[in-house]
Amino acid sequence: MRKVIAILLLAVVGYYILGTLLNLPFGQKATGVGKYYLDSTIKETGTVNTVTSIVVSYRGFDTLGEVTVLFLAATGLGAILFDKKGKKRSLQNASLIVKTSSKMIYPLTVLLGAYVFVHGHLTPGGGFQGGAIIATGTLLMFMAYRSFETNHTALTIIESLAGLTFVSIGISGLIWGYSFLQNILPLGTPNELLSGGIIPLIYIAVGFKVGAELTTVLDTLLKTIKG
Amino acid sequence: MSPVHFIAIPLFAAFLIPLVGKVSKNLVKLIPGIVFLYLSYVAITLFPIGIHKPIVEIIAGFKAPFGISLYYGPLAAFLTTMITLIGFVIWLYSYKFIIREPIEKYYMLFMMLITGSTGIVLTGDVFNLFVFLEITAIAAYSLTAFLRDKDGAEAAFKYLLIGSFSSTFVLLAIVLLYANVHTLNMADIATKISSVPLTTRIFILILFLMGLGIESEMFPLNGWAPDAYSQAPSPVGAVFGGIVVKASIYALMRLIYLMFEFQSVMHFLVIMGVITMLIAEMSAMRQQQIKRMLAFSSIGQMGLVIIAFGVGTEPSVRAALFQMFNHALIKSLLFFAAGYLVFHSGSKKISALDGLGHDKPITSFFFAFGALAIIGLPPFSGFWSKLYVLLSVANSGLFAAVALILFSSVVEAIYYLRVVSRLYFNTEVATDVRRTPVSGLVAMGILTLVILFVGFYPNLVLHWMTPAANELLNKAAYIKAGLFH
Amino acid sequence: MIYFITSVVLILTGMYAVLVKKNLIKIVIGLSIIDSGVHLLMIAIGYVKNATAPIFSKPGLTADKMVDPVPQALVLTSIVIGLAVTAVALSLVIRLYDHHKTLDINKIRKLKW
Amino acid sequence: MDWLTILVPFLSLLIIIAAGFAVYQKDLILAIIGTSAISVVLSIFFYILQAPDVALTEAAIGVALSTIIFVITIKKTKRYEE
Repeated sequence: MRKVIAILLLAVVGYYILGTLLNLPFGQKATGVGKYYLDSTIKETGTVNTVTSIVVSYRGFDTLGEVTVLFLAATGLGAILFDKKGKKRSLQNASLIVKTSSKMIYPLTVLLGAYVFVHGHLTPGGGFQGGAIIATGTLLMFMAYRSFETNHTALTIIESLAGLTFVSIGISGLIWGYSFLQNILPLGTPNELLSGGIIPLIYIAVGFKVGAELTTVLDTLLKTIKG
Repeated sequence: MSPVHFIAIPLFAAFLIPLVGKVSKNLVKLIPGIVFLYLSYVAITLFPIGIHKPIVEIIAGFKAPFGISLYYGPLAAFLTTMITLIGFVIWLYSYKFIIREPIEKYYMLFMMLITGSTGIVLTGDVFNLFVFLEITAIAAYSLTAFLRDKDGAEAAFKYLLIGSFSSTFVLLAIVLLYANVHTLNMADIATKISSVPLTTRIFILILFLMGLGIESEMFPLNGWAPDAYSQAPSPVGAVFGGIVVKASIYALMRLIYLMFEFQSVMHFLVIMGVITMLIAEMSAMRQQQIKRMLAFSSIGQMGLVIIAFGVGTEPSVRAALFQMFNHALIKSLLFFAAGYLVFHSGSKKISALDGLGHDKPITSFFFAFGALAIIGLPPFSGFWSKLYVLLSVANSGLFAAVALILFSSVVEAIYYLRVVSRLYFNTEVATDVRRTPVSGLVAMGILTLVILFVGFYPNLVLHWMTPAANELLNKAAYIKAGLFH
Repeated sequence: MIYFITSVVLILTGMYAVLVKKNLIKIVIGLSIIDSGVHLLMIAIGYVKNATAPIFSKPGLTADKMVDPVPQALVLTSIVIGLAVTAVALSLVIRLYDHHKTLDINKIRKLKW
Repeated sequence: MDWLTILVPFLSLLIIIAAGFAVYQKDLILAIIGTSAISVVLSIFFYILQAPDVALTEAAIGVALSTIIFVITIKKTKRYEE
């Protein structure tokens, strides 16, 4: 009964979504704001990756919100799963091969993550992707070594400082007499590492923050006692 | 001074709290207070400016519609001031009420919830609105489960499920809007929306109605509310009723008035409002738990607000805003008082409140005061807003709605007075040696004074609400200010 | 066009899972499938035929021949939000399991609807 | 791009099958592998649709992290849906 109702409901929803979509032209040229961004990204932000320039510069406020959402998830998870007792992860020790290879891969993963977020304005990728890669590397270590511990104080401090840096970069724009999150640095030559004004700075802060947050999330989840 | 402080400063505080938490837990508790004092300074400075001429704050230096801009007009001025005031009172109340670990996480979530809801009110960009809605929602889910008990987790999961559906609908609506008009700035969308085919427009409107209707407790999408309100810690119940719901109904009304001003939508809103109100008030009547009763009463009041918005004339919108303001204040007071009444009686049941009025006279007085105010007895502020809503609805000739509002007011009066009479006229049962902390009493006292003040000088507040109502109704002025500043 | 249909099918499958399935984790899986569908839809809306990615990585690329970057930026934000919601949802699932020792929605008293 | 005309419908079919599998599979770990497969195919789609940034994000977050979080949760709770 429940299934039938659900299917009927979904059929109606699907019909209308599809009907609306079929009215849309597919594969047409970018118009509106999209076209504007493509035309002026290099001139206005000095960034060759248009997606990055939108994410960090034109719609930088969204990214601040996005960072907040992740921070919120880490905080909420900590609040919901808060438990004074559970301190150890309940994973078995891995085999020697896994251990050794994890040890070798881990620094490389961190390096890759750092590369991705430092080059966010030049190549695909950026703070979120880089941070996620770093967290994945840390997870590998969690799985390989039962005793591998992250330094919680350090993680908290990284998380906080990176967040504060982001907001402070924003406020510094205000202090300089421009607007919130406005670029106050020279744009540099496009396609070079030191270009794009505050974009690399923001992405580095985001990278650190996301890496630390996701690691905290994984650590909190792993340390919860089995129910 | 710029309106971006309303968003940036609480966020800054949220990022700062874990650092401070490493040093001292007591310092953590003070930070939100400092933030709210600063925000009220910002609000006082900006309010007189924003009420006359909207301030459009450009983020990152890119003009609308290319960058994200904040729109601080009379309506936003009014709502941010309200959020600041209520946030401050909630902090004061939480100061001694929240004693469960992890305290700093509570305040971080609370600060981000404030960030999210002021963001919803201020932003002039639909996708940014979505981001802030999500911030508010995730903070709300986590706060609902903050006590980590059985019912809290259940309520939070239910809320999360419904909330996720709501955000999917909002996101779909935004995507379809973008696909049709290729812009995300609200003022810009409003200028281009007429080129969109009518069926698409209606579908987008339905998606928005479903998405934001969930958050603003519209029937039949409000199943999350009673559970979330009653299982969350009491100050969080006040946050929901006073801040979150108000911000999301603002978002819904802003979008409807800006983009979809069809006559049929307005009728639909009135009908939905009436149904919401009637069902909620009838359910409130049957509740055994005091906080569930307050939650249903809150839904009922939102129904009243939706009716007034749906009528869509200048006096009715003004009355709706006035009702929102009063409801935020009074419902917070009721949740505060109920929090301590539950704490003292040791049970969530209404029947456990017998005779508490003699044992805990001050808290009970505040509850009774709030109850009388929300029913709408003459000297209190609730009376004026209900009167204005009734007058404006009657002026539009919707006499059936007037009758139903009056009927539900009677229902409301019955169940509130039932609780009050239990407090005072039942024989004394048990006494609780624990005392209500001073900070809690001060918080309730401040709210009481404001309610009394508004009750005696309603015109003072209404005077400020006229430009706010006009802003919502005058689409052309919004577009002009939002796009060509 | 096929992208639109695929994404709608994904969204509907996810919604079906959320509405019908009784297992808490299955419901969260449904939520994440809905998200995937919406993301595919967004990217498909921004697609331009025979265009390149919106990165001026080498000379000779022109803005005319690029896909719309805005939906991509929005999806980036949306993916992260989806992850956050999933994480919070799963932590709630763990809490619920902790209290009830079951993932069946029917056995958890108030969650029925 | 001729091979795309064959590849895209094939991938679409794959993603829908994966979604159905994720919904119907009683063993939750296998269901998670289904969602993971959705993310992989989605990532390829994003690449085909000229969105490398999004493809990278989906690969890092959808394929890796999201899956891991699900798996940890299943480990902490129960593996089979009854």
